[in-house]
Amino acid sequence: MPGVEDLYREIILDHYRTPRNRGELPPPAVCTEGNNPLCGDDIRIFLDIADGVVRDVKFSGQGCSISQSSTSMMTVAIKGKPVEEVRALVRRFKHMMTLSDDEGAVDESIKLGDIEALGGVVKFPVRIKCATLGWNTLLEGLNSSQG
Amino acid sequence: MPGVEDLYREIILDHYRTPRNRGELPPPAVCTEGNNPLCGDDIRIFLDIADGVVRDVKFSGQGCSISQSSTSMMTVAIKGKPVEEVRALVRRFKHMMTLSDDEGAVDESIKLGDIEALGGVVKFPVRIKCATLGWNTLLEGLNSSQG
Amino acid sequence: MAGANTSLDAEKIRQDFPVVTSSINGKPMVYLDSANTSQKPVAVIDAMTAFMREGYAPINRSAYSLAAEATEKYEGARTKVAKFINAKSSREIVFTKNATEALNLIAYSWGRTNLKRGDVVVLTHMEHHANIVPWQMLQQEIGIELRWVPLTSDFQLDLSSLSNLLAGAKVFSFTSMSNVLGTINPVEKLCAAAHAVGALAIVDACQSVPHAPTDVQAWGADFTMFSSHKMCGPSGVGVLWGREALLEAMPPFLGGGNMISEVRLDGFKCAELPAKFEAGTPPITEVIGLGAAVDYLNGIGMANVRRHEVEMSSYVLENLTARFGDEITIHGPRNPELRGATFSFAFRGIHPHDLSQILDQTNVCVRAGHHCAKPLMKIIGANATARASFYLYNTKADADALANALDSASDIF
Amino acid sequence: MAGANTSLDAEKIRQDFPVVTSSINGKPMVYLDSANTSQKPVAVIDAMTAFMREGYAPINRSAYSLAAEATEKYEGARTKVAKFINAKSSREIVFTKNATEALNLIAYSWGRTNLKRGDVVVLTHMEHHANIVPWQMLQQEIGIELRWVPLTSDFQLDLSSLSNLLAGAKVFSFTSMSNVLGTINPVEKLCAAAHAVGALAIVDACQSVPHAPTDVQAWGADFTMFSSHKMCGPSGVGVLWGREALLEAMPPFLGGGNMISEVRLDGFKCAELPAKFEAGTPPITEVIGLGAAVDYLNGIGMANVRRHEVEMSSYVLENLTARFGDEITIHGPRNPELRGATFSFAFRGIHPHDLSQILDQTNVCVRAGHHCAKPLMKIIGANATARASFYLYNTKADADALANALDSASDIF
Ligand SMILES: Cc1ncc(COP(=O)(O)O)c(C=O)c1O
Ligand SMILES: Cc1ncc(COP(=O)(O)O)c(C=O)c1O
Repeated sequence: MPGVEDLYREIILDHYRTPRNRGELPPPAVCTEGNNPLCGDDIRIFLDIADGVVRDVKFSGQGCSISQSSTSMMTVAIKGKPVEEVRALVRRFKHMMTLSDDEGAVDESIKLGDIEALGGVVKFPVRIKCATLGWNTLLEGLNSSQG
Repeated sequence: MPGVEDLYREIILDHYRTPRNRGELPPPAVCTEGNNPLCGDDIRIFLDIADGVVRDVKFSGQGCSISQSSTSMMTVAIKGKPVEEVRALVRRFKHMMTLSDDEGAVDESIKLGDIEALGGVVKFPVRIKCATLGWNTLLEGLNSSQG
Repeated sequence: MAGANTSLDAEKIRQDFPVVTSSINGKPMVYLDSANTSQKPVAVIDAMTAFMREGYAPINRSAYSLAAEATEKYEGARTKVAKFINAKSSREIVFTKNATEALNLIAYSWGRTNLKRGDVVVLTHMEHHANIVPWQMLQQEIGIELRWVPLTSDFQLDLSSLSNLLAGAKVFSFTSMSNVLGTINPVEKLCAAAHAVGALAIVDACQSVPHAPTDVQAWGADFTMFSSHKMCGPSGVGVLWGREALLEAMPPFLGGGNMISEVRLDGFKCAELPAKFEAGTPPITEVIGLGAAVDYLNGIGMANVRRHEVEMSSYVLENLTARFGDEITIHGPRNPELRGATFSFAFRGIHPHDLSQILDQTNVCVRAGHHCAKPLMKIIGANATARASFYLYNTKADADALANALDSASDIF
Repeated sequence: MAGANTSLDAEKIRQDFPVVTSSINGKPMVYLDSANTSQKPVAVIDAMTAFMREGYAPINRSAYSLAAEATEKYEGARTKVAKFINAKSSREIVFTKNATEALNLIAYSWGRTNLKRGDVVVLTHMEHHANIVPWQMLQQEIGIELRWVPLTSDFQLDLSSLSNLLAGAKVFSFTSMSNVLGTINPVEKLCAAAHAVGALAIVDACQSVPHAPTDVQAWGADFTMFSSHKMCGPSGVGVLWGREALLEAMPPFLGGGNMISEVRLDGFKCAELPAKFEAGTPPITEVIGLGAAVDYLNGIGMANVRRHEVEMSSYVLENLTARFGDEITIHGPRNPELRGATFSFAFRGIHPHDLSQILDQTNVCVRAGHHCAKPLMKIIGANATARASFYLYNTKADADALANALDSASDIF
């Protein structure tokens, strides 16, 4: 049995205790809602996209340390980035979570930075859904704001 | 495991090979149909009842040695008997088959005669439905011809 | 420790449950998720294994001895279950795959036949999804109206407006015990209230049959259901009980083998009860395992099980409150006589998922989430709770282990 | 004896099945009822026992390791089953309680949504009640029309008028192999014929998945289903496979826990596949047992199983005919390549029930009755037949025992 220290790295707890980009954005920002049917967690991602760039992002909702910190780190990583780069990052992240990727090749060279700390989640398969909740919701938001 | 000799007594095989009262009766005789959903056997009992007496009875249909011989012996036993006596006999028979009896007390003094040979069926629970098929169908016939 | 002054010897009973006495990484297992699914005693596992090694055969359809004996064991289990809940006859016992199927069977078969647009079905705010979604499906399909009995602030059903809610209702379907709050409902009284307005009384007994004596006739219920896997039996089998006249009048639910007396190209005729509702090959080994579970529970005595759990409740409530005071919020009644030994709680602001993960470090198994009762969660104002549930094999040592593990959770958060 | 020149070593395989090698009253068991339900190898029994003794826990809902590991085992079995039949993805695999539930699920969920009065569903004369009654229930309810593909005199489907029968049809649902006649149907061809008229192709694969390699994609089928208990797995679990797009578009069947993503007082939202169709606590131990059965069968190789059964069929057909000539009537194809090793027969005018009873004296287990195919029985002109069905653990010695027992049956009648 892997120890919780693999899960609750300091950087993760830091983002949990002090979430970045927490809040909401008014319309026309796109709001997408996601939830984890297993634990009842829910999350809302607010995206302000213009000219193919994520100009601003915020999140709200309730969740465990993993889903909250993962989302917090995600917002830091994507803010100001071109949508295509964001998509590549999502693929890279889901690849780290060893989830199959139907939507394109993974660019292993993309740096995850702090997000790397979430790698330990893989040893706790039940928590993978927590870690990916924000990312999947982001993906939905990207799709709907492009369609 | 009980041996088949408990099941296939000579008198039973005799009624199977040479069934008594096999055939049909024209209306106004009452015809009742019964079947054993487990093995696909079916049976028809024809009853000519007048003044509370079973004046004639015949049976037709397909079935195994147990259902055929049991029905054959039954017809012999009830022909010419008052309906009330017939009902008591049915109760006595079903009691021998250790089936619960909801419809009145069993008169243990009633003689079963040849029918006693069917007592061995009890050791083969799956065959009880074969042995009682004709009797249950008779009971339905009695009920429907009484109103 | 437990044992001496409790109603049953939980220390001894534990020894019957291999998972309960197991350890991981040298630390003993503390299984506190029995409201979800219970562990299995050796007697049940052995009954299933013996059947599969020595007597496995089809039931009902074949004349050879192996099959005849399997049939007797299967039907013998039905008789045991009937007696266990004091059903009038074993014809009233239908084996399903779980309690959820039983509730759907009622909604599909009785519901579609007897309910029409605008008809009222009354539920409560503390129902499990299994007693909500089948009715919402009927609502979508035929437009029935759903009404909800609310809760009081002390986690009881608020019966003050029950007669208004029930006015004109066709069905009152409620749980005998909440799987989240632990609240035990006054089943007899609720059945009587349903009958007073001519409504059917359906009791979801999933959380009470495993934990206390059950008498469906004394309840005056019309239907009840429960799952083998919560009462020391195997997974894969549930029980529907219904009054014979009701089951008799209902159309079949699933069609296929075993539930027919005749099939022609132009139509079919149903078999008699209970076969009518048991289409296809049933969970043969599992039903026999459930029979062994009933024997096991009878050997201990359901009244003793209940008494043990009242004692466990007292201990848990006192202990957690004494130790953590306001840091712990228990969502449920305080009086051990009014509740089962199932405790949902919030602790020091730690998310239940994280809590459960950390408790797991010392093998303390508690469930975290919505417990398949999302409407109730919303009403008690939580997205999720942690839940520790105790059964006949749990001791005060388990309660202590829970408290110790909780205390150390703050080391991380 | 068997072994040397057969495709698999049945003598060795027998040793894996405790019931098959058991004896009663000193006489060896001759289990010839596997078309009804198969025996279980030690590997399956042990997998279930080990899980119940060491790892039993709820799946999907809890974060603690015991539950996470149980979930992995359960989902692992799903992946195994998906590969076993070459499904595109394990999301297409739904665990039901048996094949019958799977057929009802299709009729209720897909049928009620997509069929209306007058729509045509085509079946065949050789269907099991499980593939008849659910459609007859829809016929009663919404007035669909049922059409039937008849048989040729050599027990094949008569496809001469298939295009007429299929004209305008919405569904063609047929068995891959008759459980009475042993006839193997040309599944790919029938699926293509269904698709040519835009009808859904539903394959009842209960009798073929246990006995031969299965490739649902090569079949080109839309739905298929089979039961664990006929393929060396435990009772209490069946499998529905459906093309993802179809399952995706269907409304749920049973409502309750696990199949939802959201429940509010005013309605619910479904979970994703396959959870959407798995309401309530599933047969956890049994699914894990099925996974072990798939491993077991893969270890032997389904092509080898098929080859063994072709060899058994040759032997049985030659032997019985040589020995009994006109005294035995076998209802089914004569060509071992066109059939499975399941033989329904009439013998010397002895009623099948009596025959089965007498064979039982030497532990020869054959089924007697209508085999849940009453319309077919009527068509072949029998109320009942005796049926001997062979599986991977049966040897030529079993076939000889059958012949010997038959011969002595006339001593009584
Ligand atoms: C061809 C066929 N279809 C369906 C079934 C039904 O399977 P089950 O009883 O496991 O639901 C069977 C077996 O009885 C069968 O042989
Ligand atoms: C109160 C209640 N009702 C219904 C159910 C559903 O039982 P199952 O999942 O065995 O169908 C449960 C258990 O999950 C429950 O606790």
